[in-house]
Amino acid sequence: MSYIGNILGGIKTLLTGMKVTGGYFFPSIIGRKYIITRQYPDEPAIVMDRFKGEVVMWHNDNNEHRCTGCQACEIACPNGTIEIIWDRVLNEETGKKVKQIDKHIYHLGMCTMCNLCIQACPTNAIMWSTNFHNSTYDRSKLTKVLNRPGSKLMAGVEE
Amino acid sequence: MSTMILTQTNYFADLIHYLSDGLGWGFGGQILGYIIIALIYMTFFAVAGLLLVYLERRVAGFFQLRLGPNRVGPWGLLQTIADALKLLTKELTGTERKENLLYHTAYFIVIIASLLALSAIPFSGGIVAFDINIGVFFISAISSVGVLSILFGGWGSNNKYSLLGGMRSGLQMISYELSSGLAILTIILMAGTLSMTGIVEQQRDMIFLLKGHIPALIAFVIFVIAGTAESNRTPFDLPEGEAELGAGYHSEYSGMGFAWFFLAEFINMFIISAVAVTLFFGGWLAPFGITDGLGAQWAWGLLWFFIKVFLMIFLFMWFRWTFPRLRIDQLLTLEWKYLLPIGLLNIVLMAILVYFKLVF
Amino acid sequence: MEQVTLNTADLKSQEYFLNMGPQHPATHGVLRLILTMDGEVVKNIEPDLGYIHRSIEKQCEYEGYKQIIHLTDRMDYLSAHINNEAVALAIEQALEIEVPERVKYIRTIMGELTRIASHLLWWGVMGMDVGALTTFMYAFRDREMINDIMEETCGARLTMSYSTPGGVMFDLHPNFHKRVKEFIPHLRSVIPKYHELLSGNVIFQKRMKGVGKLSYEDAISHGTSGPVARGSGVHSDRRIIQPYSALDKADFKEIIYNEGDNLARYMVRMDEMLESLNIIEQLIDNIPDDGIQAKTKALIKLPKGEFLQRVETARGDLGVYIVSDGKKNPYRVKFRSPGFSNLNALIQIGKNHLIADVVAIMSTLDFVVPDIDR
Amino acid sequence: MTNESLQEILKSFPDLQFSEEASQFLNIIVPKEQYIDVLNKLKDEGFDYLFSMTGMDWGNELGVTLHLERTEDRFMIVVKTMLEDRENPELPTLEKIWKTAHLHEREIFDLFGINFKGHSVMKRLLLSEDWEGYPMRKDWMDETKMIIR
Repeated sequence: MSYIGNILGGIKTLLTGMKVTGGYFFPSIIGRKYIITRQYPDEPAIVMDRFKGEVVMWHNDNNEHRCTGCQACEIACPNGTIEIIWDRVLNEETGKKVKQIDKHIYHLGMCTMCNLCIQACPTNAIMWSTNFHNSTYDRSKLTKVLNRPGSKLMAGVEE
Repeated sequence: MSTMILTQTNYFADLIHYLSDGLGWGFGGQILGYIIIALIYMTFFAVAGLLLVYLERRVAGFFQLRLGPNRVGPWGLLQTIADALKLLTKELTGTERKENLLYHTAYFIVIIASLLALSAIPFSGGIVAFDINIGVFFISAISSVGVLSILFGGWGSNNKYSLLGGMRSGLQMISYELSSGLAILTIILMAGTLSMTGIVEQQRDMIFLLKGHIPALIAFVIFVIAGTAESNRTPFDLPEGEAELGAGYHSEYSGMGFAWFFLAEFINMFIISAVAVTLFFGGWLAPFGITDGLGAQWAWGLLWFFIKVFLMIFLFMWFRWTFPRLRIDQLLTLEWKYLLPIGLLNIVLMAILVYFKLVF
Repeated sequence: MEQVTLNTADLKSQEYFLNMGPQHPATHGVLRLILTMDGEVVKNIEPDLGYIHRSIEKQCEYEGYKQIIHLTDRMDYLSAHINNEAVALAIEQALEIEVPERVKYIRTIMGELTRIASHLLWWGVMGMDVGALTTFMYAFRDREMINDIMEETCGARLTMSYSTPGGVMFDLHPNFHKRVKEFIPHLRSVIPKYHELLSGNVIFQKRMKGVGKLSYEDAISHGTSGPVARGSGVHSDRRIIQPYSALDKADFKEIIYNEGDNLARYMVRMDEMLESLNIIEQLIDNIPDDGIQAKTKALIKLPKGEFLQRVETARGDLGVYIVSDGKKNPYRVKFRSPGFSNLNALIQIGKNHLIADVVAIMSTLDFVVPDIDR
Repeated sequence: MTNESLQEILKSFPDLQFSEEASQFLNIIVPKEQYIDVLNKLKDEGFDYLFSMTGMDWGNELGVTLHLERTEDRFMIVVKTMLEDRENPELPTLEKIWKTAHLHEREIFDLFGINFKGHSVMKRLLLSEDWEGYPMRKDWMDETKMIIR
């Protein structure tokens, strides 16, 4: 008798399984109830505001940034993603030579989004952007210069 | 059981008759007729194959909370055509030390076997290319030829995964051919004929599934299980066994070589469903005869036939997207310890019922 | 006429090698197994690793202590947060820092969420490995909710780098409580469905029951840990033995099954998900508010000595062993990864099984290949 | 079990050095001649769980650090052994005592070049067969493969 019991029990479990998939299928095909697909280019992607997409440098309307060139981010970075090319420039008002960044180079291709550079930055010059459209056909395009051409240090950041 | 004399028209036969005798083209006309019918079937093969692939992906999508292909064409209908074009233009790669003859004949065999089996299926009253009086027998014989292609492909690829897949397939076919044969025989006992058209005509008052009491029901269950196994679909997709064997017997095929296997797999599923519909659900006949009085009976027949086949196919798809795969020894246990004894018992039961005229 | 008889002794059967991986759907990554096969039966298994070996231990010798953490994300990427936590705890233990209570709660909740996410992914892939393809999407739907929670607070979905020595990177997002409270009842409602779909299925039961037996003694001798060891009846949950972070504030039980087969390991993980929900449920409302960062120096130097921190990741017992010589870089870091020892068990229990069973066993051992290779 | 009771048990091995300095656990430094005997003894004392096996390069010596645990009471000790011979370091295998040593020893052989005598498959595990040198040693240097800032 257990022979027939086995068969019937087995068929019952199979039908239970089919009930679960069917329970998802029919509401999905009729009312699209359980569909979880987001059709990405048509519907916008949901990106959380803290999403670590890439490091950017904040600039104000006068093309000024807050980076003093202290290199804290460069030291904090575990894998050499950030390179800062800097120079000492004579400040005409005070007459002192002041460190000024020439290029803040960011290798996005090497970045692991560990947040250490942003944590290390004393002047909040760099921050995360939620941009995730980063794919390119050429790796060299992933090397970015964060400070805009001709940008200057914002006044009052040094203090 | 009374034997029914088939008086129905056969549109394909009429066509050949018209071309050879009606137009007076003689033998040439006959050949032309054959070519036209062959072209119709090949077009059907391609279209149905592509449509089924689309349907499978779409249904799978909804089972898995996705949408499935919906970008190319309206509702993504042209997706599989785009895929087929891609496969056509793909480079044919394969292993270097393959067994050339076997490797390349494999996919021809699979197409030929499916096309031959397709030819004996009555799509509607009078729409059957090859209406022979041993139709069921012919289909079950031809569809087991298809396994040769899998064996050839598995062996010829010179790949261990392909070989394992091919051998599994051989094992599976040989085993489950028995059960599906027994299930078919059970129905043949009721119908008293091997002709597909004859079997359908027998079900005019009531479909066999309901007519044959419990034995027919059991035969149906056995046939569905064996049919799933024969069309190599989950839970019996061991020859492909994605997680185990990569792609199984068609690992080493690319481009169209792969596409033929892929299409034939879906056509085989169609054939199994069509046979199931013919044997158990009354083929092209309208349920309870609701469209009997209307005109253009052949068109209504086609409609009902395809609706029923679609429902069967949907059942197979439902299986596929629900069940896990069996192991090779469990596959054999299921066949030899469960399906075969039950099938044998069932056929005896049916014979008794038929002998004492207990089926109505 | 000559009588031709077939003597079976003359038929030669030959063992052959089957190269499973590095590119194979069942190895979940780039694990390569060299199988000695007799027909479909696996006679011997020899793992060949290193396809994703990045020498994280060597890299750590050249990194500062804060910088190690982001490397551990990339080991067992499915329990990334727990790995981060392990390193952070090891450093805190060495520096003898007392971290704020809030940090402990956050770490524990995040860790349990990570564990659930990992187990969900495992469940989906488990189904795929035995041929039930739909499980994958169902599991991913639920896992997505956790990923969203992670993204919202940590800024990344998988490689969070959320813990730092002495605290966590960011405070919890205001939506965090809401989302977690939505997630808990959702998962509680779908897990019975999962059991109906897969666990109860007769085919699945037949595939799992009695396959891949790992005895109690072997489980210990092979150094297995986590759900693999608990499936063989070994009490090995570090969360119970040595509660770290806020785990001592929660009341939960260790899931133990004694059968030691595939089904036992499967059930351990399924039950563990519910148990993790229990932990989260107990902690989520009681998160104290006392800051997210203990005071640490910008450049961390560990005192001379050796420090071992063991935590329970989704895969088992992760040991972070730091040898310091007092400089800003560690002298030696060893990650004792659970997957590495669990792989050792596969060599034994996979033998004399069919190839399909080996795939199922690998699935229940739940390998993450970067965790094995490091 | 306590550190003292364990030291009592291991009295029969007079060459062992015990220390609890700068570590959470009792450290036992074993001369390599007694390595296998001491570990056999420890296994008999109930240390059935080989938690981890770490290859070490102490600058002059190579070594192996074992973390052993008793599943019974979760008591953990650290066993260390030093090998002066950097050219041809050899140790007996622990495969027979703890099965988990199988892979751990292969890893150590691969990265530190310590040869475990009697091991069933003493081949490279992670690196390719034709790799030269042992990269986890402190003196291993590769200009092209390592960038040190």
